[in-house]
Order: sequence, then structure tokens, then C-alpha cells
Amino acid sequence: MGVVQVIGRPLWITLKYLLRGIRRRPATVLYPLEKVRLPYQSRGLHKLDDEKCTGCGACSRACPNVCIDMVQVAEKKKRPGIDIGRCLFCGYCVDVCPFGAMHMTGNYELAVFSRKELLMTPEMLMKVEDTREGTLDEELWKRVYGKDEIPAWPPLPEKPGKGKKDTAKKEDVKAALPDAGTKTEPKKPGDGGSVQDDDAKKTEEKPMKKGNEGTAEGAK
Amino acid sequence: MRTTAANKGETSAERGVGVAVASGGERRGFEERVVLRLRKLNETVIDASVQNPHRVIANVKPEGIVDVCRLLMSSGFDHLSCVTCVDYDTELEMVYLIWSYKEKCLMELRARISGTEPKISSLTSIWTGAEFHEREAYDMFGVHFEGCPNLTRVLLPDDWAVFPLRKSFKVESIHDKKKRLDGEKAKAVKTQAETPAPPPPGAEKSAGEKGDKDPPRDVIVQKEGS
Amino acid sequence: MTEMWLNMGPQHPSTHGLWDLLVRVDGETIKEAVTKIGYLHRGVEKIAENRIIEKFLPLNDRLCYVANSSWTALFVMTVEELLGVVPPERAQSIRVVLLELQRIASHLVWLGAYCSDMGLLTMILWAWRDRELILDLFLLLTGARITHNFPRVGGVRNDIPPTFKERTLKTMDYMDERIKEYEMICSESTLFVMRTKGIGVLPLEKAKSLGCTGPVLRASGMKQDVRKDDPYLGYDKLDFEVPIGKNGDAWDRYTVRLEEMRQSTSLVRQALNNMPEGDFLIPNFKMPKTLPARAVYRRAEDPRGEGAMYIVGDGKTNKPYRLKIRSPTYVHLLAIPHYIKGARISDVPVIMGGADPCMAEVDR
Amino acid sequence: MDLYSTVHGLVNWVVGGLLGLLEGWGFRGPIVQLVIWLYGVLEHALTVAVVVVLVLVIGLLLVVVMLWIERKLIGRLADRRATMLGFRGIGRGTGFIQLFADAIKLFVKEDLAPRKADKHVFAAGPSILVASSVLVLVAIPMSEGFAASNLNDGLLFALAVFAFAPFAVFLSGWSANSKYTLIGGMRSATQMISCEIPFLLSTVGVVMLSGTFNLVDIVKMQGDIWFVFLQPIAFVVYLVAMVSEIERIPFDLPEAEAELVEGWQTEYSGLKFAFAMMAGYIRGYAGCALGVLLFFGGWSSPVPPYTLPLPWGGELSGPVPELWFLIKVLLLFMFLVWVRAALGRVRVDQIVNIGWKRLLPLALFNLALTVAMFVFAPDLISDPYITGAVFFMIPLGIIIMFWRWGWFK
Repeated sequence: MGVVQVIGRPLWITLKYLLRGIRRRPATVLYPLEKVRLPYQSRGLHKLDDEKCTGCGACSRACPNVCIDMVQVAEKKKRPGIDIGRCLFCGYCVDVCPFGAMHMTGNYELAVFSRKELLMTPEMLMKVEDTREGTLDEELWKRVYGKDEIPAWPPLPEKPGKGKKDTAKKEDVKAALPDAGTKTEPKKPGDGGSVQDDDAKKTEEKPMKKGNEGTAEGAK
Repeated sequence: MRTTAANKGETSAERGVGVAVASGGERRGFEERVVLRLRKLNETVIDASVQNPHRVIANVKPEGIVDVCRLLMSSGFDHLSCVTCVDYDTELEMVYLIWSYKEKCLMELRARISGTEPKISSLTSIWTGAEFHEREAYDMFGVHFEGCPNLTRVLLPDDWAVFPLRKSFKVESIHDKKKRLDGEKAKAVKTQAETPAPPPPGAEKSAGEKGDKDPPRDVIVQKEGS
Repeated sequence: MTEMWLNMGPQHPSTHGLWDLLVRVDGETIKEAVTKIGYLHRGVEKIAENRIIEKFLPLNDRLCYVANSSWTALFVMTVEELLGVVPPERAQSIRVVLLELQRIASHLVWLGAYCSDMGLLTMILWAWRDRELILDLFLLLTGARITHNFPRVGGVRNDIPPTFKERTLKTMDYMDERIKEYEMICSESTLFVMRTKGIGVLPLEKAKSLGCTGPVLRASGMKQDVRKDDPYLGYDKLDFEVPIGKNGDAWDRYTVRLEEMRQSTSLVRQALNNMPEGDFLIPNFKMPKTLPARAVYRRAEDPRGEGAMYIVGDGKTNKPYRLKIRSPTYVHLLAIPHYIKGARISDVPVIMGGADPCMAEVDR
Repeated sequence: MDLYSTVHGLVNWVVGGLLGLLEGWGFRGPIVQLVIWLYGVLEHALTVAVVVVLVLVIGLLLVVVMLWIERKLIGRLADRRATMLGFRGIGRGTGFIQLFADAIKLFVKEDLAPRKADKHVFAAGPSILVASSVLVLVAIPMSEGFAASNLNDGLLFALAVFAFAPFAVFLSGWSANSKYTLIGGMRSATQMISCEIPFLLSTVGVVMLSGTFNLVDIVKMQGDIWFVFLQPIAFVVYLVAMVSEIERIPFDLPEAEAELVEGWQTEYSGLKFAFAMMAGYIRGYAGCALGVLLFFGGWSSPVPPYTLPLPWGGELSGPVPELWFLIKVLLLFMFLVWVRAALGRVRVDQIVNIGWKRLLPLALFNLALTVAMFVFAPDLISDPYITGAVFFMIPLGIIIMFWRWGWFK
């Protein structure tokens, strides 16, 4: 009737959640205590591989916010340093790197007490640890999946796909450079690219593989 | 049938490439009819053509913009999607984008007005919503719309005297700025290497900051100032 | 009480973002209103004139902080039309998935804010909780939750990852159930109906004349949708309904948006199930050094209405000569004073919320 | 034995013992004589002070408990964990000490007042509000013995003091010299005018059935059957009007945070805000307690044990009724929290409509029905079951009738 009609259904549906909460956890993630695991595509703080980097400066040129600067770390050795305070985490620097020297970790806890701490020198970037820890059994996904098992976050593909797509990606990456047009000629899909590109492919595999192992361990 | 063929011909000639617009199956020649009606207004319409299916483009004289729009309104273009302006240094080009809900066709009207004393009639008598777009164009380009109620700044502060989207309002992008600064720095380093005399204090400071520890700081500080 | 001017903003709980609705009230009744915007103006259009296309691309994500990818995709489509490039079908399909997920996420944010304005604080938590799932899907697909930077000129950044399809389909089923729950707590609650029915009525003729688009216009009873009228990304091949309202009041805006969420789940399912094989990016595509000297106006159905971009190339550089961003909410917010007269102070958040303001996009 | 005499005895015992001790130690000078004389004069004042402090402390503790219940319950209803601050850190506790953290925060916050505010009235608003709210507690017995004062017209006193708060709200809203607070205060006045009369009328039926204004006696009269079964319409009217009186969410117009920033509380900060908030919860407790006393049998226990058996034999009637009373009050409060989680807020004109067009006719109808029972079937009134049946069936029939006429649409 009148009263029941006014408040009946909303009361019932909220009560359902209350009763459900007795058996199951509510949807909150207690953040500093529990951390949700991020998939490996996620774009967090950059990590630099010193051995792969040649100091070519492609990342610096591709950066839309001009937050990457090539820093002289030794005689004839330049490495990118990043002002994380300006970074917009677009991932261009990672996409553009021809040697796979830079990749993005899932490290998203970047709050610091002063702006100076946000200036990441190459040494700091090399020391960045991929801290993608936490639980996989998020309460929310449990609800979606019901009694089924929640699939783990997929790892990055070990091989970057077919040759065709790979080349396509490479070209796009080059296109992101401001003066890409002068450097490279468009290649045919089947070409496979130059020797340097092949090297890049091989080197690209390594950090991702490490990452995958990390996932598996973390999940267990 | 004739229309379709004409459209196709124009499309391939003008664009050269396929466009990501799905071409409608059957066209009833609506665009053609509109173009013909427009062309009849000799004294105000400079030219009108069907650009590609669903798109008509017309250049008009600024004096007759209200008449043209009234004609368009009566022929079914009922939604003023956007009014904007493009600055060609000496002239401003007003662009009116009008959509027809019924015929699913976009009309692009262009009117060139003077860059020094930009002035054009307001369309608020036809579409109430024209006021919003015209206020923005006034805000950004300083175009004076005659008859627009409440023609005041909308996005920018009231006490601003500049019209920022004019080409005369120069802004240096951070990329250009970085290039310039890099060039200056290289120059400074070069002069320092060539001449034994101490470099100017600014350059020294810049070089000092440019140590291994905090790379892009100097760039950023000056950027924020601008 | 004598008449007085009351600020509903810019720092006010009812304005979701920085803007100001000055209302002249007589007691509780509103006699007049003035919209004040521009607190978040960043000059995006000017920035675009000074940047090459690729470097402007990530900024499009910042145009709207609720429906980010809709703007990036729109910009990419505009540039593609300018260059005369057609992305591969698979890329278009992936974009449809992205855009429709984005629409659901955006409407969820709106629903939560709308209900919390009426004091229904439970709804905001439920809606944002379920949005979290969609953000997780974005994270999986694009690598970021909010600012995806995913569409590229000529395709998208990467292919859909494994398990994404299955995960998304399950989530869409889940979302359909949740939408029923939202209906139970909102539509079937008489208090909610009392607060929304007959409030802020915007008649169809007025809405058309004011230039309202999207859910606001559809609530007034116009069967209009850019996805249907001016199809892009292969929306004409997908099967969906365009929900419309009758009276153009706050209730209709609510029902239209809720139904749009349902349609979006169906669209995501269709796009995922019929996704063609192939490239996700045009092979060997290279941005030209110069943009062609012509202008292109591309419209798209943003979650808030008709978003559009007008881009002019000058034939000399790689930077747009002019980029105009047509924001739907800009029009909706400035149109509020035209139909708010006679409402009560309590109705102001409801009417404001009906426009679904996203200030970053309004002020640009 | 009520709370007053208990405390009196306790005070007598303690002071007497102390004086005896003094005498035993040999202090017999004029000063001790003066102290004894003074005690004789101030005996009752001291007792009253102790009783008042006791009631106040219980009230504050209840506020804390109710705040905690509200936070946790509304969190669970909205499918989230609510506050979880514990002694071991964030996320590891029940969240109870969050309330104390909040209290400390509010205490140390800067106390601001708008420059153009009427400072004295601005400060007086929350004080009057808290004072009037605590005053209601004086009239509310927690059991036969545990009452600050067993007033003969306790119900009248409670209702009178309960209706005082909108005045304080209006004062503070007006004095802050802000538009939001002004509208908030106006709304409070509007709401009070529209809901106060049904609120009072809904209690008249109960008073007629029990024949007294004494709350203890009203509870005693519900030994056989709770008045909620005899006066269902009155209970519904009471509940809605009470929610409106204590400004909780379906009817929290004076502090509607979406429209008026925080309504009449907008300009308050620090301790004054804490007072305003505390007063709201004390009023919430008072409203629920009155509801329990009038309609749910007060402290009478619905199931055995009615007393607490002592392990060494004998029975203790001590904490059982009080506990039952608190459980009932908190259950009623939890229902209000539940309503808050499920419903939105109404508009001003709507609450006026609800008050005058729905609640008032219902309350009058209930009153008429009760009077009719007394006039036409005074014999049957003593039979609770027949009365209950009549009071249930007739309203039910009429409500269905009205429903079919579309009166509720």
C-alpha cells in the first residue's frame, strides 16, 4: 500500500546487501593493507635497463610533456632522466624505444613529500622495482564470476604477435617521433625489418618474461 | 541516380581516398536540392557544393548570413551544431555547422569577415542556442555578433583584453621552448669551451643545475613562468 | 523573504566540478539563473595549434575526466577523416568496445552523483563500485584506468589481450543484473519519482532551438543519435535501440540514460562477438609530414551528447591550423537558465545533474 | 526505587561515611560543623547534580554508540566496510575509536564565526540545541527505577522540550548571516510547523488508552499487549513525524547538503559543529526512546528471563529491563539508518504536503477511532485483543478503500 509502495523495494534491496555482507566481504579493498594486483599492461613508474639503453634520446623526443631529458651519466654516456611530476604516463617513451630499454612497472604509489623527489635520475630509474603485489581474489570479480574461478590477469604476449602486426606497431612507434618521416622508409609487411629491429625484438622479451614469473609467484 | 554519381565523382576527385563515413544507401537528392536553392540567392551565396554524401558546403557573404540560415532552417536544417571561427591573419572565417535531423545532412557555411573589425549578424533570432557558440567565438576571437543578447566573456575573465585564439596571440609550445633552450645551452657550452673567459652567470647556473642529478629542472622552471 | 541571489557554486556540493549557477530566489522559488563557467579553462584549442598530432593525442584524454576515451577516439577519427585514412575493421570494433564501456562508466558516475544529490548516498557507492569493474577492464585493455591513450591514428594501440573478451562478456551480464538493482532503489522508490517527475521540463522545440543533444534531447522525445544518424566505426552494422523520453523532465533524463547503459552492454557484446580478424593498426602507416589543407567536421555520440571536432589543416605543417572542440555539456549548462525558472532550490541539483556536467570538457 | 533516591542514598552514604571518618579522626572543630550543615542544606542539590551528570554521560555514550552503529550499518547497507580504525591501526579494528579521533579533531579545530554574524546568538544556537536535547533525556525513564525524574506529566514535558529544537536551529540559521543557513533555518521552521501537530496527535491515542501522561505508567499499561498493535496508524504517523522532527534523511531538508551546503550548520566549525551534530543524535535517541516507551512496551522484556538469576541464589532485576530498553531503542534507530540508506530526500513543498495532507488526517482519524471505541464500546476497550483487531481491521479496510480510490498516488 501507500507506505509499502514508497519504501518497500529500496528497503528490500538494501537489506539484501546487508544480509549478503554477513557471509561475504563487502566490496571495499582495505588499501594500505591489501593491494589489488594490476595486470602487466598497466602503466606506472618507468624502469630503465642500463644495458639495453644506447642513449639515443628517442624517448626524450617523443615525450609530449617534455619531461624526459638526456642526462650525462659518464663520459659519452647519456641516459634518460624523468620528471615524474610532469609525466602523464602516456607510454610513448616505452613504445618508441627501439631497444626495449624502458618499460613501465605497475608501481603506482608515487606520492612523495617534495617535488625534488619526483625528479628521477637514470640511476633511480634503474633501481625501480616492480612492486605488483597483492591479492588476485578481489571481492568484486568474485561477484562477477560467482562460483567460477577468476582467471589470472593475462601476461603480456611473449612474442609480440605476427610479423605483420609487429611491423605495424614499429612503424606507428616511429611515427610518434617528431621527425620520423626523414629517418625511415615505409617497409613492406613481410620484410621483418632490419638487424637492429630483430635485436630489439629479442631484447624486448626479457623483462616481460621476468614479469610473468613475478605474476605466477605472486598469485600463489 | 544522377546525384549519387555526381557525389561519387566529386568525392573521388576531391578527396582521393575513401573516408570513414558510411555512405547512405539511397539518397533522395536532398543535398542537390539544397545546393540549388542556395545558388538561387545570388547576391549572398558565393558558391555551394555537395562535398560528399551528407555533407554540403557553402561560402556566403557575411551580410546575408541570417537570410541564408533562415532559408536553411525552412529547408530542414534544424540543429545548429557549432559556430566557430578560423583566423587567417587578415580575415576571419566564420564557420557555421548545421545539421538536419530529418535528412541527416550536415551543412557547412563559411563566411569571411574582416580581421580588424570582425562583425557579423547574430543567429539568435533563428536558434536560441546560437548565443552560446557566439559568445565563445566572441570570447576567443573578438567577433562582434550584432543582435546577440548578453555578448560577454564566457570562459575567460571579464577584464581580459586579448582574444587568445587569434594567431596574433603567440604561445610558445613547450617543445619549441625546449628546442630553444637546448640551443641556447649548447651555444653557451660552445662559447665556454672556445673562450677562456668565465661564462655569463645564468649559463653557469643552468649548466650547474644540468648535472646528473636533476635533469629537466631548468627547463621546467622557465616553462612555468611563461 | 525578499528576493536574493544565491550562488550554487563554484565551491558547492551540488556542482560536480567548478562552475557556478547564480540563482535569484524568491523564498525557495527560482526566478532567474545565470551560468558562470570558465574556471577550468586551459586553452586546449590553443595548445592543439602548437603541437603535432601525436603529441596532442594524450591531451584528449584530459578533455573529460569521466569519458576520456570518447574524446580521444573522436579526435583520432577526425584526423583520420582529414587524412583520408580508414582504420582496419578490427580496430574499429575494438574502439566500439572501448567507447561503449566508456559510456557505461560515464553513466554510472552520473547516476551516482545524481542520486547522491537527492540524498540517496547508497546509490553513489553502488554505481562507483560497479564502475570499478569497468575501470579494471580498461586497465586490462589499455594499461590505464582513466587516461587510456589507447586509440591511435590508423587503429588502436594494442590488440585485445587474452581473457579480455571472456571477462568483458561476464561483466556485461553482471552489469545487466546491477542495472535492475539500480532500478529497484531508484525507479521503484516513490521518493525518487517524486523528486524527478515533472522537474526541469524542457520541451522538444526549446531543446532543439537551444542546441541540446544526446540524452537531454532524447529525454525531450527526439529520436536522435549520432551513432544512428551519422554512423561511424561501423555502428550502422550493430543492432541497438535509441531510447527516448516523453516529457523532457529529470525523470526522462534518468530513464534514457539507464536504458542507454543497457543498450551499451548489448553493443559491447555484439562488438566482441563479431570482432573481425585482422590488424589492429594499419600496417606501415606513417603520419604524413603535412596535414592536407582542408577542414573536417566529425561528430560522435559522446555519453553527454553530440561531441564534435572541427579540424583545419594548413598544408604546410604537421600541426592543426585550428581545432575546435564542440562540447555537448557546454551547451547544456548554458541552456539551464532557459528552463530552470519556477523550480525550487531543492530541484537545482536535480536539474544540474540532468545535464551531466563534466567541467573539463565544458571549459576545455 | 528510582534513580534519584538511589543516588541520594549513595551520596548520603559516601558523604556520611567521610564525615564519620573525619569525626573518628578527631576533627570536631567548627569547620567540620559548618561542612555538616552545608551538606544538610545542599544535599538535594548535590544529588541532582550527580543525577544530571549521570544522565548526561549516558546520553553522550549513547551518542557514540549510535554514531558507530550508523556508520557501520550504513556502510554495510551500501556494500562497503565502514570505518575500521582500531588500536592496532587503520583497517584492523571495529572503528569505534574513530569516533574519539573525530571528537578530538573537532575539539582542537579552530572555532570560526562569520565576520558579520550576530556572535552571541550564533554561539547560543548550538548551546540551546544541546541543552534542550539533554533536557528530554531527563524525562525519559530507562526502567522503573532508572529515571532521572518520574514526572507525572513526563510525556508532556518530553514533547514540549522536544519541540524546542527548531527554535534553536532557526536562531543559528538566522544569526550566521549566510544565505544557506538562513534558508536552512527557514526550512526547519516550515518542517516543524507541518509535522509537529501530527507528531503530538499521534501520541494522544496512546495517552487515551493508558489514561496517563506518566511514562512509567504508560509502559506498565502495555503489560499485555504493546500499543503498536493497538495503535498501528498512530505508530506510523509517529515514526514519520519523528524522523522529520529529528531531521534524518528522508526529511533532512534543513541540512540538505546537496542544495544548501550544510544547511543551517554551514558556518559552524569545531566545537559548535560538534554540539550541533551531537544534539542531532541525542534527539535521535530521545525520539526512538519515546517511540519505544509509547509503542513497544518500554523496558518490558518480550521473552524470559525477565530477571537475571544470580549464581548464589536469588534474582537480580537490575540491568535486564534497562538492557531491553536500550536494545529496543537501538533497533528502532537501526531501522531509521536503514531507511536513510534506502531513501532519498524529499522537497520542501512535499514535506508540507506530507505533513498536512497525509499525516494530519491519519492522526485525526486514529484519534476519532479511539474516541469512538471509548464512547461506543467502553467494555471492549479492556480486552486488548478485540481492541487490537478493531484497530487493525478498520484502518486496513479504509486504507485499502482509499488506495483503490487512488488517494495515495
